[in-house]
Amino acid sequence: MIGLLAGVTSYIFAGILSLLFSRYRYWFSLLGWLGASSGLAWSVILFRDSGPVISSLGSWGKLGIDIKIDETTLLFASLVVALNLFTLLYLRGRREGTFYALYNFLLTSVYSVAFAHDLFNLYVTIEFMSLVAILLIGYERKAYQIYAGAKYLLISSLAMSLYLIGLGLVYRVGGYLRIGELARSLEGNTGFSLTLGLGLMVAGLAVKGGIFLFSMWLPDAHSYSETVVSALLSGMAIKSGLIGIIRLSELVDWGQLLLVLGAVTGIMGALFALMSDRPKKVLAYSTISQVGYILLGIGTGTSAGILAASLHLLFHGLFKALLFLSVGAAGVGGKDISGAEDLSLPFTSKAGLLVGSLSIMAIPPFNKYFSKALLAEQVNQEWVWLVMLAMGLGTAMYTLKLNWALIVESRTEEFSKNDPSVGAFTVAVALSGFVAWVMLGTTNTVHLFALNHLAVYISIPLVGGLVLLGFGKRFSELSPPSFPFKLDNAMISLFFGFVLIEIILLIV
Amino acid sequence: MEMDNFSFSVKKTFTVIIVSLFGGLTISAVFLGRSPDTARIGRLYLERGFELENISNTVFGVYGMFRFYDTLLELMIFSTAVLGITIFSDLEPSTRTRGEQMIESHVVTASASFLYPIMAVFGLYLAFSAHLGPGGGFAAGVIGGSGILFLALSKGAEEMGRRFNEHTMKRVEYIALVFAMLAMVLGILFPKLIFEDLQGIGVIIVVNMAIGLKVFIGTWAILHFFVKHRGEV
Amino acid sequence: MSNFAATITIIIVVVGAIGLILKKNLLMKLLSLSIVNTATILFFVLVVYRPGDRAPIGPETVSQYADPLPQALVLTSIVINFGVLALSLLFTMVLVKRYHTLDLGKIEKFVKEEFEEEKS
Amino acid sequence: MLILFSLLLLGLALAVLMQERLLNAVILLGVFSLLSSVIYFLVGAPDVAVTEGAIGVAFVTFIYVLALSDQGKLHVIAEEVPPFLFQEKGELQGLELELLRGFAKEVNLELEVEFVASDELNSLIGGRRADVIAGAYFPGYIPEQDLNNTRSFNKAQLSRVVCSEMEGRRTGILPEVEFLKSQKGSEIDMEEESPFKVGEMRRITRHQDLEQEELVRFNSLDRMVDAYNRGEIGAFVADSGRVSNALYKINTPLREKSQIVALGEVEYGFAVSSDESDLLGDLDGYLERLERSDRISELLDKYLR
Repeated sequence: MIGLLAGVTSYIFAGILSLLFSRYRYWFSLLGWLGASSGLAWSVILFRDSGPVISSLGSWGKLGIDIKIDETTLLFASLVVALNLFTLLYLRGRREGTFYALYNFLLTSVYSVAFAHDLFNLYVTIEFMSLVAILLIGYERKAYQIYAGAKYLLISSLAMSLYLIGLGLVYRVGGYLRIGELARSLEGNTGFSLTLGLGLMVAGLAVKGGIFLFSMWLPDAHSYSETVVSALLSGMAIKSGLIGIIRLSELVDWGQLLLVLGAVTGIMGALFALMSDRPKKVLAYSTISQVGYILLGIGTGTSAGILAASLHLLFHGLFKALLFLSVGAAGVGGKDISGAEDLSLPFTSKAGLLVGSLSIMAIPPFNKYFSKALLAEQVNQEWVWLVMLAMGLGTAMYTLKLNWALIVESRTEEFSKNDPSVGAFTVAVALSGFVAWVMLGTTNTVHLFALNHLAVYISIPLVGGLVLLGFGKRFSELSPPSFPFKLDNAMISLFFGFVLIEIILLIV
Repeated sequence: MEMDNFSFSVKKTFTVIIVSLFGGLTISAVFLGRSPDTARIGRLYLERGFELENISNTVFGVYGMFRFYDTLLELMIFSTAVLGITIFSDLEPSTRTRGEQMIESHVVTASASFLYPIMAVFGLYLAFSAHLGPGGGFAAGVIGGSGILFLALSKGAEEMGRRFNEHTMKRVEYIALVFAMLAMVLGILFPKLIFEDLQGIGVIIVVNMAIGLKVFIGTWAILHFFVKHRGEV
Repeated sequence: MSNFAATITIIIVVVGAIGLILKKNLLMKLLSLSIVNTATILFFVLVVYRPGDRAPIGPETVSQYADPLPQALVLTSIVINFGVLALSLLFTMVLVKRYHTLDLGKIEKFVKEEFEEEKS
Repeated sequence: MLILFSLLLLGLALAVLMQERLLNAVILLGVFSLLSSVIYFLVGAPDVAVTEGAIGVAFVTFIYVLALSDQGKLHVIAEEVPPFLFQEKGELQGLELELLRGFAKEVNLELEVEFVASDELNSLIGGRRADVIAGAYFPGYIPEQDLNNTRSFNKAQLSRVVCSEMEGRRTGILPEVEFLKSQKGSEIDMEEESPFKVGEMRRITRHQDLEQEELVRFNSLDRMVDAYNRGEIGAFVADSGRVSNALYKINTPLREKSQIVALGEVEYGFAVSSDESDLLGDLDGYLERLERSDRISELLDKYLR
């Protein structure tokens, strides 16, 4: 309880104060970070002492709002705090008081999503997140940003209406909103009303969470907005939808649903990323692709699978934000990489890109290796293995394509253009793998470092590179279709996705 | 023309089919689901709510006490919307010439200047009595803020801008928000002390007033923006 | 009976959603969204309503009263929807100021052109 | 009772979506919210009813209405071309102004004229920015499919102004005329005296002349005349309305050396955005009535002769 309150109040105060006294905006934000990280530290200590905790806000017992502290909460909250620190360093006092206010409000909402364990509280926090995100997307007032923001606004509002309808149905059957109580009340209930209600809620969360068919707003919004905002949105804001899905999975056994969704999301995202030729677009599609892994993790249904998903959630946030910031610090986010000889990047950006790419390709001992290997252990269906292999291959291909253009072909700028915050972030991301190693303990990691594992994970990028050498020209001629990403079609595909969800839930 | 080869009629049919499927599924869920009359949180709220002597409106008890955290986040959402509006408020107003007065009719002017104090009083009443009957800080703020619109109708937008200095209003608004937030923190940390030992009532009224004030100013800011940029769409 | 009323609100949601997708005018889209949101909120209250429920005000026997929880939640979502509406109207205004049209197809075309122009 | 109200609500939702005019739709949406507020009262939710009433009915409707509040106007955008539509001493004047003013009065709209450069016309029509394009407009000039042209109210000569001393220099051209040049293949032989149909455009007969020359495009008449005065171009092509306008601005010695050659026939009319078919019908009907009552020739006499 203290952990949540410390974070939320310090972020809100930081936001309001930076509006009122905009001269000290940067210091208020630093104080906000300090408050949130002490809140996180408090929660970590609590978790170490007594394991997962569920407590009611305001000690109202059954009547209040529940919050939960478990691995997912802590990993996500640490992502928020980490990204807060590095984006703050990256900003270094640039931007106005209003920007810092919105920035802190975004952090407030995402931080409180981490703790939410009540279906309606989840709705409110996620809506809060998306409203702030929309303002941040359109902050520079470029017309394409405004359009991307408006698209996100309309689709997400529609989606949250679906969530609310689903919530109504679930509440009527279950009678509670607190997830713990509701899970007990719904035990053994497999009625149609419940299935459909939960399906509606998942559809609503999927729109926020970057799942293919649902989140067609994502590529535009994440690639058109300014760099810090892209990093924050891709890194942590879309994760709040996924946190929602993790929480919902306490209520019901999803069966194959999330696996199917994860497979489709992962493969389609990678395919579109491969076809794109602007770094920020590639990274935005890559976010969709990486969400696939998280869904696969949740879809396994085991607690270790959910831990793997949460770990991936953290690591993806870190390396994706690093990639966005590296590209953005060099100012090449919107450039076409087919003419990369004309671009020039500072050394820190190249190092950041390299570390981020090694992470995203899951090369040991970089961070994603641990979450992916942990996930692979939990998967026991062969087709999921194949899907993961294909996703790994796709990831390796678009990453190598990006790296070839931005690291090898481009020029290196003189020393003065280096961005120290990107450098620091690079080091942190590089080290986060070792943190995971320590955290997971020796029993797991000995197993993970078996020779056959290593061979698989190192050979995937090699094969990807070879395929790229062979067919690279073919891919660069393609470009992702703009058709499914238009506002109307994105909304149709949302409903289509919902009907698909229901069919999978009812039949499989 | 940009529809690729997906013509509009195909899109129309597809949309109608897909959305109707969604509707059909949901409707059948409405009919197939059973609502258990026992073991609902709602009953607990009613029982516990009626135990509290000061609060006869249980709905207020739910959003004003038990789930005040949600209400605070809701307030933050409203603040965000207002902040968004104020960020964009320096958009240049329309280049075309328009009449200064929105409506010149004397009847409207007279009735507006008559209605405005009534709405203000009604808003205050709602803020004071939310724990007893329907109302609450939020509706109160919006009604008071709409009263401002009537003031604008009767006195003109210029006068409205002069009477409510933007800078001061912003400060008051955020101070009210900070106040509501402090109340939340206190309410969550020491609920028994505030709501039961201190009889809660004073705190509740003050919190409602703070929310009402915040929403009132937010409403004013939004209306001011839209009056300034009226006819833009 | 409340089931029938809830059904009708779902039909309204469907109608609004179809309007939201098929209307080309951005402002008509916003109006459709308002319809969807209002109907959703109404659904949330109606789906737990039992005929004869009274307003949960005033201490008497518990069983006669309507469930206060959905009502309290709905208050929150009304405000959220209002925030969404204000922001979307604001964004529409900015787009109209820039492109002088409410037609979404045209806006999408202009946006794409402008983006390509700026980034090349 | 509940079901009755719900059905009414459904009907209102359909009615909102079927409205053509946005303002009506907004007001119906307010009624929709009001009705849902009544339903909240019926099902024992007065708190929600009050909030919905305050926000949904009052506030939201206010905002929409404010955003839309200039719906009762007829926005005309035009290039400033005397004597068709121009500004003198801060007052609007011209032939088209009288036409449009009469029309606006008839359909009960307030007339609002905005002068823009001719190359901006395209981007401003449609949506709610502008309803009508005017200002010595050739029907069909803007090659957008979503523009509808009204019937014409006058026909005119397309002429070339040539300075006899500057043979061989390039020819200035306006975007309007450039459009006509691109209409090759559909030319009408002037020898064959087909009956003159209103609303139909006569093409340039000898547009091949234009094909062979080196053309320079100017976005405004003033700039073209300046270039002519400075000798950068040796000739220019424009419609007779603009030519007579240009003759005032050509330097006196140059004017005496200039001669006017007729090239073909064009017509003047208005254009209306294609999503406003009602407006097109009204405007066409109005022009037709004027023509029948000979009012139009009075106006032409007053302004053009």
